[in-house]
Amino acid sequence: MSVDTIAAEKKSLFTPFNIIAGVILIAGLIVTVMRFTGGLGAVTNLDQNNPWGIWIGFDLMCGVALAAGGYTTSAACYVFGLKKFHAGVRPAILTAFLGYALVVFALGYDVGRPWRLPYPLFVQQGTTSLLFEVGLCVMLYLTVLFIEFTPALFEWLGMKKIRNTVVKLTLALTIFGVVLSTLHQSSLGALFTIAPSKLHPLWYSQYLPVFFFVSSICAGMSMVIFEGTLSHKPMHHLMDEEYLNNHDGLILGFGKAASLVLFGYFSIKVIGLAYDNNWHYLTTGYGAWYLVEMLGCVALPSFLYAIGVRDRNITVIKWAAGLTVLGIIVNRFNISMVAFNYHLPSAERYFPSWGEITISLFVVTIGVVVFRFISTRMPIFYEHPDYKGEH
Amino acid sequence: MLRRTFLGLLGAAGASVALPTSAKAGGKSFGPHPDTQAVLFDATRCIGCRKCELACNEVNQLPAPDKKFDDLTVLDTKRRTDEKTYTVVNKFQGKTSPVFVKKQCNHCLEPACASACFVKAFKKEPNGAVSYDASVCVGCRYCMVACPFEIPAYEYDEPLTPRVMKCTLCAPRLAEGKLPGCVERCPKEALTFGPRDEIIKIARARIAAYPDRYVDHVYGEREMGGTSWMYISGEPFSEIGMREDLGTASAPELTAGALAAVPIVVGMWPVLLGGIYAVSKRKDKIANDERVAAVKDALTRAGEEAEKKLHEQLSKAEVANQRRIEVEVKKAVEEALAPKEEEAETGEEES
Amino acid sequence: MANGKRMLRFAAIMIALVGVLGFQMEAMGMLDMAEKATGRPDVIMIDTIAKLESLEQSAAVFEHDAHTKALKEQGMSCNSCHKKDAEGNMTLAFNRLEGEGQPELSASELKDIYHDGCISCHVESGDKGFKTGPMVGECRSCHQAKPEIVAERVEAGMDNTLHFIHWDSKIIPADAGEQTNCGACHTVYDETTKKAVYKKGEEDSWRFATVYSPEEMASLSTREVFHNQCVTCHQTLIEKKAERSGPVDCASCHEAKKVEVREAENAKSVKAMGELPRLPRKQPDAVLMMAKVEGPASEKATGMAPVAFNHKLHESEVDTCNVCHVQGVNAPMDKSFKAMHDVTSDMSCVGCHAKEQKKPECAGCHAARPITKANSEATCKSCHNAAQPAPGATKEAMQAEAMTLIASRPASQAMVAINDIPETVTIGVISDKFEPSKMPHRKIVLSMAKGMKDSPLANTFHATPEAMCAGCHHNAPASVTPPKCASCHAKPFETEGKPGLKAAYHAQCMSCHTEMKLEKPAATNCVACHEKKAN
Amino acid sequence: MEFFNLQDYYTFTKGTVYLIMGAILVGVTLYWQFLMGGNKKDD
Repeated sequence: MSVDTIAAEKKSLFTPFNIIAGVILIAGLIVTVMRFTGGLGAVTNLDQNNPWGIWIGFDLMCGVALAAGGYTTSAACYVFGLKKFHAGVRPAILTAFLGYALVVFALGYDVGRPWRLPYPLFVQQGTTSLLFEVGLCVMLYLTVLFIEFTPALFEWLGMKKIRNTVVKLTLALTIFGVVLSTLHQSSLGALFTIAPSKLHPLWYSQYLPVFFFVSSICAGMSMVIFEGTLSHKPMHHLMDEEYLNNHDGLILGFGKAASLVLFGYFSIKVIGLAYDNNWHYLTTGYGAWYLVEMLGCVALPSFLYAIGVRDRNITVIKWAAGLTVLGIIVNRFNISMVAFNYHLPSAERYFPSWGEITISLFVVTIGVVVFRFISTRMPIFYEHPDYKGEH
Repeated sequence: MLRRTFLGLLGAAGASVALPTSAKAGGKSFGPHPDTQAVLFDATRCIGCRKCELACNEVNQLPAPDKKFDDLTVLDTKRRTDEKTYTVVNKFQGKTSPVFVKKQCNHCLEPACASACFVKAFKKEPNGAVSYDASVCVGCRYCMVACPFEIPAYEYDEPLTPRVMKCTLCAPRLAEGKLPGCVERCPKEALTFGPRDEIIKIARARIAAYPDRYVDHVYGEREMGGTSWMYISGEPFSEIGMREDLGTASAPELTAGALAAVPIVVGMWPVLLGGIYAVSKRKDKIANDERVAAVKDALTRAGEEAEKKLHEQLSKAEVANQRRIEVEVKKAVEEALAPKEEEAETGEEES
Repeated sequence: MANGKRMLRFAAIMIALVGVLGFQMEAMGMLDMAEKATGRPDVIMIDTIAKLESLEQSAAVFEHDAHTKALKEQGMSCNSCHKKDAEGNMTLAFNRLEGEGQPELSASELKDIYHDGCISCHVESGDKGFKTGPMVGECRSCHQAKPEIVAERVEAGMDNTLHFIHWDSKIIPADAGEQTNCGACHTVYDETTKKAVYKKGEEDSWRFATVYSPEEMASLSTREVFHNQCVTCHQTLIEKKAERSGPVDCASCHEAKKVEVREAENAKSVKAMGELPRLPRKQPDAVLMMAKVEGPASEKATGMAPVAFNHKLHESEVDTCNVCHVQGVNAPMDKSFKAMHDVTSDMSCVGCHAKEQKKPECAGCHAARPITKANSEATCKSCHNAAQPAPGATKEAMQAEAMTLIASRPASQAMVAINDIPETVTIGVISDKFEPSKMPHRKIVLSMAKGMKDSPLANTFHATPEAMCAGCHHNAPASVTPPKCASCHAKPFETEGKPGLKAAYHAQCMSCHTEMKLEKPAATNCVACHEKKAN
Repeated sequence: MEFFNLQDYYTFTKGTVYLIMGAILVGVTLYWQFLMGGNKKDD
């Protein structure tokens, strides 16, 4: 997708990006029809023992973790007063907003009666459920993100007055955002604390909520770096000087922070291991896989980040970011699928079907398309000329 | 956990073993409702005739199965409950002869499904049944993730109105004063129905009367906080497809820690973050003030120095040099000010 | 930097690959491997120096039978490893003499004995072109932390038949001036002569009396005593090329399968003989067993009536004397209540009888009886029915009295007159979905009677004709016309222990069939007993 | 109010706590304004 989009639109609709996106969208629509006529059974490999598949494991778990860039960036900029992150805030907020919107969109496929998704909030509150907590926070946070994003929208639409009112709320919104994110990021992990008998002991811990929260910070920062890299080429012409000038500084800053937080994450994972005395599992097959996750996807990127920051080597940092993102996906997959139901014989284990993979790709593609749509039109990578240097 | 350790833990609970279980929170304890009914399944009595499955199917008007209920070859494969079957009987090879175990919702005292449900679709009724309300169910299937006994089943083939299906303890029949369908139909009273505390006493009495026929453990008395469907068996429970590593902590206890942290985050995060904001803001302000002061200072110092120099020069030099000196001084002042001003420029910010 | 980039890319691809593979393998259940060591009876874990110092290496795994076999194949004998003492007896320790008068060896000396002895032999047989064992430097081949092969032995024992083979053997010479050869094994250490001597009539198991001095006994384990005695003697006989000899390999005594085969063969030859001759130790035929009186003995005999015990019968019913004489035959019996009545013990009267009741022909009725019934008051009199002997009665007189009582016990099962046994009983009171069941009542009774034929235990304890009826018609006065089941059993779950009528019927038939191992009709085959009602 | 199981008890207490949490979020915003809105000169 390294094609200059505006030029492409003018030239032809059949750019490679558009073709691939088009195919995925059409396939997604077909599966959508199947899902809402034949039920989950028709398109998924879910069964009575494996109620949650990649629509939860990837779309929800990974989606939410990877959209953590929103709160980490805005907190760094507005709460911790690190001004060099300012240029990164809008892309991060937009990604987070789209990420959460798509999580909710994907849930529409996964839950049985999507129109009842507001029920837990408005009809009957199951307050002891961690899923209630997640649902409440995701809904509130989606609202917060939307409001945080509206300045770009209003600038685009030229609604100055309301834009300025919203900008005044920035600090409050940021703090709300961090509170809500802390809660639902950790609660996603805590979802599994109810099933100690089903989740492999290497992954089960009473610390699961803390693990999820801390790893979401790494995920958020790495995602900002990773996605900045991805959007750099196709969006380059849209990026203003401030963004470009600060971009390397932002990468270095987040790289340093991510390295440290990953180190902390690794440490608390080891503590979790010791707390439940699960060392002996390390020599089993699951243990090997756990070590791959811990060493390859936590320790290694932490170290790579450190090297990148020390040498001011942006390439290494970007690789480390990619690896961290992969690591978070691996971790969420492990908890929701690989290590879940570990006690069942292999024939009863879950493996995603094509229908599920299609919908997951479909959701991601929608995200990319909408991001492109918005970022090519609204002041995301650049400051609106009317509000230049106003920060 | 090893069975032995597990039983050891049970033993450690001491005198309370024989009493009905009670979950605890913050010094308060909650026993089951006095009206809680229970069923005891005696694996030594079950002959695997599947009459309970038949009765369940009829009573709940469930769809007819692929193979008839008198076809006992079904027992050769291990089954679990599904959306068309609230109860199944499985066959296991015991030490000498086959052992049959009936599986259905255990109607936990502290149901994991109820704890997990975010619309309160599940409820532990006073009569012991764990009821399900399809009219609010969203279909998230978290109950299925949470259930340690792998009971709730989902109508995966329903596109728009899927329900979670599980044994109801025949609550409607109980209301009419009848026995649950399976209990009534069992030809050998392998299922015994009664108030939960009575049922525990019965189970203990049977084990005491025939100590070498039974394993000395009432499964479900304490597992996951206790259940309303309990089991006694002649084979170790782990050999007959029942997990002995579930522990005695109930589902609400398992998530209590995570839930308790939530309000603390809400209470303290704004304080903490607001504090950090205020500190960073203040630091910025101080840094700014210092910068301004430094600029001022530099300005005056440069001015003074220049003046001093001027005087020295004046006293020494001739008048002819005076013009050149003035130019030099001016340059020095400019040099001293230039970088500071640049910094100060970027120091301002929006709020 | 280009290199670094390539390396990073490679690493990323590898991790992704490993990830996908891991997921896949995990999903296919390939990551869980089962590890289980195999068991052999001849595995000896050599850890001799563990007594002297802490082990540097794990104990060495040694397969004794494998070595015996290899030595034979290579034309060598036991002497290659086991030295002979001054008397020409083979010692059991490896390559050294042990015991009195032998020097205490240090740990390093012991280590050298094993290392030199084993490795030099391995080298030699290797040189001769045989398959051989580990050499110098292959430490882990012997010293395995997690051995692949572990010891798995059954307890070896001398049962009555095996005992008979020994005392009946002409190869073991008779004792001086005696018909019997008991003295060959059953010597007792005599303090005065400091020698092991034979005392007729005082033979006992080596567990309780041996040829060794008390000091030596203290240093020997039971295992060592038995191996010293049995294996050495067998080996001597083999060397003397005797007609018959016992085994010297591990498996013959300690491998479950071999022992089973031997026991089956022995049982066959006993059957051919008719019955096993009694031990020639002058055991009483009958004993009058008195209840133990706690506290100071009163002048007049009081308490529970004595039991007439048929010693002769029990001799043939048990494997060894030690089954009852748990402290050895020379020691006085433990006469406490528990020792005789503990239902969970195989060595008590009640426990052993309860074990007999687990036979299929008994279990049909007896398995349904709760454990508390075994010692209930009503059952006391079935054993404790002898008259108190006169004070000062001689042992012989008491034995004679016991004999008389035993002789008066029934020799066959008491039976109700055949015409009083209803031929069929039709059960149809609760007939609902099925037709009434026509139960072949007389056939059942007769087949039960057949199962207890020739059982002295059954004959003695089922003393009245109605006793057998109580197997099904329980909890009611014994009578030829017992009350109907429905007079007690009605609705389910009203009283625990009293099932509803339907469950009572089903449980009575099905449980009995299960316990008696009657395959047909299957419990789930409803129509085998009652036809389905046509709707 | 009497509870017969921990589940019902928690449902009740958590419900109350959730309401309080909402109040806290609103309250802290207002209090922040009050705290920061004093005489600007002496900070």
